[in-house]
Amino acid sequence: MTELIKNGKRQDDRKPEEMRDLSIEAGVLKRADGSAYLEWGSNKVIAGVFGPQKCIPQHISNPYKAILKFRYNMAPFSVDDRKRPGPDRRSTEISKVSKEALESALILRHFPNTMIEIFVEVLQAAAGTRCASLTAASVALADAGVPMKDMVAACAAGKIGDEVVLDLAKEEDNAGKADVPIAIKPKSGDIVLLQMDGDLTPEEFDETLSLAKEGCMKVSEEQQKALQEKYEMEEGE
Amino acid sequence: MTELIKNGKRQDDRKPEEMRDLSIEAGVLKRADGSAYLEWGSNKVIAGVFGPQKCIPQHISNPYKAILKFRYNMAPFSVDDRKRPGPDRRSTEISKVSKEALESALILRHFPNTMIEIFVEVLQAAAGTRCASLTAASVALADAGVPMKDMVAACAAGKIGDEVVLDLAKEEDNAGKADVPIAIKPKSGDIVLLQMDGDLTPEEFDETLSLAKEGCMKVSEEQQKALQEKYEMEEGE
Amino acid sequence: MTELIKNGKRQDDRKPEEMRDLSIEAGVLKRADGSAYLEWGSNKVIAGVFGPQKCIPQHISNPYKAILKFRYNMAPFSVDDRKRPGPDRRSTEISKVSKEALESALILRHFPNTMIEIFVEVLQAAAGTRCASLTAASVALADAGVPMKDMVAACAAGKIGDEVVLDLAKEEDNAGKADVPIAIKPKSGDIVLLQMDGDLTPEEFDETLSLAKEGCMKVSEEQQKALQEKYEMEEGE
Amino acid sequence: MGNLSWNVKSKYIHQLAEKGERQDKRDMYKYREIDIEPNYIDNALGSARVKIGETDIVAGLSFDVGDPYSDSPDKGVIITNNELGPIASPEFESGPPREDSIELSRVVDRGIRESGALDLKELCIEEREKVWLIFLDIHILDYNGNLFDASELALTTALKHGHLPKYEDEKIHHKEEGEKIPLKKLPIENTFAKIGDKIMLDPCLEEEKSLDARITFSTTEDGLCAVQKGGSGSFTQEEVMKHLEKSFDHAEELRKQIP
Amino acid sequence: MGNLSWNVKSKYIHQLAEKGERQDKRDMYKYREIDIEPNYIDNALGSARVKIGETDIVAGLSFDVGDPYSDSPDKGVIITNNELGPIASPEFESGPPREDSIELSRVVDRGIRESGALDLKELCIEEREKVWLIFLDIHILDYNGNLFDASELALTTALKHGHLPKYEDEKIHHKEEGEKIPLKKLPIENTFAKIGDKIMLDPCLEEEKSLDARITFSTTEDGLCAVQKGGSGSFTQEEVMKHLEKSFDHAEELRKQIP
Amino acid sequence: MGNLSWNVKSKYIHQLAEKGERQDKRDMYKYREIDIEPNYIDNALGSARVKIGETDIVAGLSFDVGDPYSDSPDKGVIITNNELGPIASPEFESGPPREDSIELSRVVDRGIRESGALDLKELCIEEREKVWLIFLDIHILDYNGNLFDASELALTTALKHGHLPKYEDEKIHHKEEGEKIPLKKLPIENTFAKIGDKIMLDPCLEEEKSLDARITFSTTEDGLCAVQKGGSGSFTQEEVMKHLEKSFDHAEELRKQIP
Repeated sequence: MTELIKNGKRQDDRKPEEMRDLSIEAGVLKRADGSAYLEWGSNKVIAGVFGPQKCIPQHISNPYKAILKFRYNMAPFSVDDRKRPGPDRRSTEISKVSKEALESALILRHFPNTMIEIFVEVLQAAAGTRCASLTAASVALADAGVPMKDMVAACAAGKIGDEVVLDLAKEEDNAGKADVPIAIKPKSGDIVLLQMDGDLTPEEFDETLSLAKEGCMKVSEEQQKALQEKYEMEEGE
Repeated sequence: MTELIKNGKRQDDRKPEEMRDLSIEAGVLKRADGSAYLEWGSNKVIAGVFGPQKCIPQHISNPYKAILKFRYNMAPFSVDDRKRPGPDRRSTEISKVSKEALESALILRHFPNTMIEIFVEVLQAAAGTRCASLTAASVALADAGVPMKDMVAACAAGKIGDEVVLDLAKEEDNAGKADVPIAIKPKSGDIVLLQMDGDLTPEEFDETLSLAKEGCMKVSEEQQKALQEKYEMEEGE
Repeated sequence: MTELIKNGKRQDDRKPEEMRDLSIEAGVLKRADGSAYLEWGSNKVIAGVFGPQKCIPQHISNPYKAILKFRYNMAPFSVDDRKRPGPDRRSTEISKVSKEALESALILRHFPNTMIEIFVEVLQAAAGTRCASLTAASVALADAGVPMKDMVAACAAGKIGDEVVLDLAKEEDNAGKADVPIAIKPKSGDIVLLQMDGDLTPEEFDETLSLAKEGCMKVSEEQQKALQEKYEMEEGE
Repeated sequence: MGNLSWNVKSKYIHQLAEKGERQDKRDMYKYREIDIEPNYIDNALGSARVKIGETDIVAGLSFDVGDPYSDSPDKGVIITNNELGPIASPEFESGPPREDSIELSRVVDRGIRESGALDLKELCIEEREKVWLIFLDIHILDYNGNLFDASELALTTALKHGHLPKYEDEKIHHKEEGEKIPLKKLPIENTFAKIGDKIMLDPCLEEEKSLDARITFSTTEDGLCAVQKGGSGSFTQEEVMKHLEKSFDHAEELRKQIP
Repeated sequence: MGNLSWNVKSKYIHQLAEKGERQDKRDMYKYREIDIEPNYIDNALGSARVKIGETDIVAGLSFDVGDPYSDSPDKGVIITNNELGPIASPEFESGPPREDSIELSRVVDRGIRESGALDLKELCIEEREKVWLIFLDIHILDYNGNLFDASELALTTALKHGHLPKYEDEKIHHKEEGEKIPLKKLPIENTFAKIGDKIMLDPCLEEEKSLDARITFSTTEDGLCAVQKGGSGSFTQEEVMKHLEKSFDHAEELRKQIP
Repeated sequence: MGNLSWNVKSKYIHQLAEKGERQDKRDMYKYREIDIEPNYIDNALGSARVKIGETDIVAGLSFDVGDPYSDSPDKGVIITNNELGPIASPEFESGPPREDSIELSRVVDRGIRESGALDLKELCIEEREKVWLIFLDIHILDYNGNLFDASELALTTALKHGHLPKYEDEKIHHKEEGEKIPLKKLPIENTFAKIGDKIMLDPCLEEEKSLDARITFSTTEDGLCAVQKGGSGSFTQEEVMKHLEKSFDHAEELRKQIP
C-alpha cells in the first residue's frame, strides 16, 4: 500500500489542513420549494426541500412546531458496485443524525402542524457524502425561505498515518485511522452533528475537532456565496 | 425450430386470420357482484367484480366519479414454472393498462366517492392472457350491472414468419416477430388498449391493427352471447 | 437412536406422567401493565400485557368488547440455529390459537372499543413453548388486573414409543409419535386450545387428552402460587 | 363484527342451532353438495377443482428440484400455500386476513405431512443432493365457508391423479408426465362448528362467522393424524371424542367421492 | 384529481388545445428545449444527464457478472429501473405511484430490448456460465412531464458513450474501461398526448395530468419496435398511424442531438 | 411529544436539571444500579442479561459459517441486531421506531468493530472460503432508557464468556463448545444527556425524552474508538472533551463489574 501522506503532501497533493474543491449552487430544481447542487471533490449531491406544508400522515403532526423529515438517498450508479435502490441501515442512520443536526438551526415553532421535507440525492459518492449532503440541505432550506437561526455547515477531519488531516478523500477514508464528520452552527461554533470511528487519543480527538470546525467555517463561506449569487441573479432578473 | 406457418397453415392448423376457440360464461361466482369465466384456446380466466361500493381507503376516493381498481393475477400453477404468488412488475403493468382501457367505457360519474374493484384470476395461461383477462372483466362488469357506454373487447394480432396473423398461440408468441394486443370499444372501433413489441414496418403495423380489430369484433360477439345466455337463464327461472 | 422410554423411565429420568420442573413469577416487568416470567424445563419465557387501552388502529375496534392481540415471538438466540427476527408462519399460527384460547376466559365486554395486547418473548426454547407461552400470558393478564372468568392453563401430552406421556421434552417431540398441546379453563375443564399432529388411535387420543388435562391442573396450581406470591409481596411492602 | 345487522343475523343463526336447525335446512351432520373435478388445469401435472356448496377452489401442483433439508437428506419437500384473495369474497376487500390464510395452509399441510400419506422418500432423487420440491397451491375463487375440508379434498385429489414431470439430464420437462406421485393414503379433513352448545358439520360462511368454536380432524384410512381447534369458545373432552368418531365416517364418505 | 382549482386549470388546458395552443406557446408538434450531457457521472462507465424543458434526469449504468437465463444461455442481461422519488415533484409526497414507475421502466426497457439495439450476445462471457449484467438506472431529479422520452434518450446516450468495465481473473475492475458497449442502433421514444380530440408532442406535467390518452412509439433507424398506449381515452387507427409517421421524424431529430 | 401532560413533566425535568438534580435523586454523573448475568441463555454459547435500573435486556450470540466479504477474505463477520419490541414499552405500541433501532444496532456494533476488540482474523476458517459469522442479537425486555450502554455491556459480557461452537466435517455442532471467542479488549459505551445546559450520565427514559442533546463515547482499555451525538441540540467542543474524559473513568467502572 502506498503511503497516504508523505512529506506533508497527501495522495491528491493536498496539504493536511486543505479541503477538496467545493462549489455550491442554490435554486437548481424547478419543482422543489428550495434546492441546492453541490460538488465537493468528486462528490455530486443535490438537495430539494418541500414545505412547510400539510403534514402527511396527519397523526405524526405536532401542534407546537413543524416536523422535519430528512431522506439521504444514494443513486444506484453513485458508487462502483451498484447501490440497491431504497433505504438501507446506513442511509437511515445518516438521515436521522442529519435531521437532528438541522433541527436546532431551524425556527420550527413558526409552523405548527406542518412538515418540512428534505430530500438529498447523492449522484456521485467519494467519501464525505454525509457532510456534503447536510451542507447542501442547509442551503436548500435557506433557498426555500425556511426561517433559520443559523446555517448548518458540515465537514470531516480524521487521521491518516500519524497526522490529523481535513476532509478525507476516498482512499484516506478506507485506509485511514479515524474519521470524524461534524457539523456546526457557524455563528456560535456549536456542534450539532458529531460521529467518530477509528482509534484516537483524546488529544488527537481534540485536534481533529478543531480542524473539522475550521473546515466547517470554510464550508459556511461557500454556502453564503451560493445564496448571495442566487439572490443577485434574482435581483438582476 | 419448426416453421410457425407453412402453406398458409399455422402449427395448430389455424389459418392466419383465424382465432382460437373462445367461450365465455357470465355469472359464475356467487359472492361477486358480477363475474365471468372464459376459455380462449388453452387460457382459463375468471373475473369477479365488486361494487360500486364504499371507497377504501377513503382518501383515494374522488368526489366526481367512481374510481376503478383492477388486479390481474396469475395462479401459481397457471404456468409450467411455478409463478410466485403476489403482484410482479409484469402483472402491475397489465393491471394498469387494463384499468385505463376500461375507464372510457364505464359511466363512472354516476357513482362519486365509490370504488369498483375488478379481480381477474388467470388459472391457465397460454399466450394472450391480457386480452382474455380484459375481455372477461368487461363481461363481469356488465354482469354486475355497472352502466357502460360500450363493452371493451380485446384481441391480439402479430407477425410470424413473414405473415400477419390473428391471436398468437404460445409458440407463436415466443418465436414470432411481433405481438400487438389491442382492445377496442366495438360500437366506435376506437382503440382503448394498445401495446406492441417486436419489429414491424408501418405498413405491417397498420395491417396488424386492422386484423386485431376484426378479432375484437368476433370477441365482442361472444361477449354479447354470454350476457344474453345469462339473461335468458335468469328470465327462465 | 436411543430409546425414548425404557423400563418406564424417560431419557431425563421422568416417569410417563411426570411434568418437567415449572416455576412462574408474576410482575417481573416494570413498564408493562402485567407480566410473568416462566421457566419450564429448559424453556424460558416472559410475557407482558398492555391494556385495556385505546385501540390502534381505531378502525379495528369493537363497540361491544375489547379486542385481544397476541404476539408469540422467539428471540434469535432461543434456538440452536439462529431464528430470524420477525413473525413467521409458525409463530403467526401459535399467536392465533393462543389468542382464541384466552378469549373465552377474559371478560372483554367490560371494555368496549379498547384493545389488550399480549406479548410473549421466548428467550430459550426446548419443546412446549406454545404451552409455556400461553401459561405465562394468562398469569400476566391476571397480574394486569384484566377481569377473567377463569385462568387458562396449558400443557401437552403425547406418545413416545408405545406409551402416552406428559409434557414432551425436545428429543421426545422430535422423535415421538404424536404431540397434543392443549389448554383448559381449570374450573370447568373445558378445552380452549387443542392441536395434534402425529399418529394416534382414538383410544390413545382420549388417553392423551386426559393426561394433558391432568398436566394443565398442575400448571394451574403453579399459576395460582405465582399470583399469590406476588400479592403477598405487595401486601408486605 | 361490530355491525348491527350482522348481529341480528348471527342471533338468528344461534336460535336455529338451538333447535338443531340450519338456514339451508341441512341436517346438522351433513355436507353440502360436493363436486370434485380432477385434472382441471391442463398445464399442471396434478390439479383439481372442488366445490362444497358455493365454496369453489382450485388446487394445482408445481414442481422443482432442489436441496433436501439437512435433517432429512433422503426426503422430498412439500410446500403448501393458498391465495385467499379478494375475488373470493367481499369480506377480504381490505386485504385478506393473513393469519387465517396461514392457519389454513398449515392445517391442510399437516393433514398430508403428518399422515405419511405422501412417501417423501420416493421423492428423493439423490440423497443429500437433489430431491423433488412439490408446491401445493390452493386458489380460492368463491368462499362460502369450510376452506379446510375443501382444500384438503382438492389437494388429495390432485395428488392422487398427479404425476411428477420427467427429469432427465438435470432438467425438468414440465410438459411430460413422469412417475405417479407416491400417494399412499387419502387424507381427509372434517370440520365441525359449535354454535351455542350445538355442533354441526361443514359450516357455511355465516355459520363460521357465528361460531363459538371450531374443530377439524384430519384422518386417513388408518387413523387420526391431526387436529386443530379454533374459535374463542371451548369443547369438552366428550364432545371432542364424539365428533372424532363421526369424523371417521364422514371422511370415508368424502373419500369415496374422489374419482 | 378531485381538486377544484386543478379542475379549472385542466379545463383551461383543454380549451387551449381545442384551439391548437399550449400554455408555453409551443407548437403542437415541438419538443421543449433539450439538453444532453453524456458521461455526467465520473464514477459510472456510462451515464448521461438529460433535460427536456424542466424535466431533469440522470441515467447511469452499473455492471455485474452473473448467470445467463436458462432460455438464453449465450446472452447478457439488462435490468432497467428508475427512482421516481419525492425530490422530483410534490406530487409524490405520499410515496411515488408504484404502477407509473413500473410502467416507465418496462416501456423504456422494451425500447432497448425489442429493438435489438444492444447486441446481448456480445455481452456473453462464457456460454451457460457467465454473462454481463447491465443495470440501467434512471434517477429523476425534476419532473415536468414526459419521462418516457427523456429516460430513453438518457439511456441511449449512456449506452452509446459507455464501456464495460475490465474483467480479468474473475474480477470486475469497475474503475477501468473495457470494451465499448455493443450498441448497434439508437432507440428513441416519442410520446404524444391527446387532449380532447387534439394531439400534441412532448406533454409537460400539467398536460399529462389533463390528457385523455397517451401514445408512445419506440423506434430505431430501422423501424418500429414498441408501442404503449396509456390514459383512459382512446385513439382511432388513423390517429395511431398518422402519429407513428410523425414519430419517425421526431426520433431522427432527437437522434441527431445525441453527442 | 405534543402531549400536554408530558410537556409539564418535561418542564419539571428541565427545572430539576437546572439545579443539578434528577427525579430519582441520582448524582448527575452516576449510573443506576447495574446487574450483569453472563451465560443467561443455556442454549446459546454466549449470552448475558444486563439490567441498568429498570432497563432490562438480554444479548445472545448465534453462529454460522459462510463466505467472507471479498474485501476482507481473511476475516470473520459480525452482524449486530436488536429487537426493540412492543413488550419493552408502551411507547412502541404502534410499532417500534425503526430509525432508533437501526441507530442502536449501528452504534453498539461500531463499539465492537472499530475498537478491534474482536480479532476477526481468528474467526477465519479458510481464507477466501469460510469464516465464522457471529450474530450479536439484543433483545429488549424492559425499556427505561440508555439502551446504548446496556446493550454494549451485554454484548461485551456475552463475548467475553462466549465460545464458538465446534466445527467438524463441514458441520457446526451448536451444542458443543469450541474455542473461546477471540475478544482482546472490553469495549464499553457511556452515554450523557444534555438537558438545558446541564449534562448528566445514564439518562432514564423520561430524561431521554426530555433531552436536548445526547453523546455516547465508546472506549476500550486503550482509547477512544467511536462517538455518536444525537438529539436536536448541540455541544460545545469543551463539553465534548470534558465528558470524553469522564467517560474513560465510567468505562473503567463498568468494565470492573463484568464478571
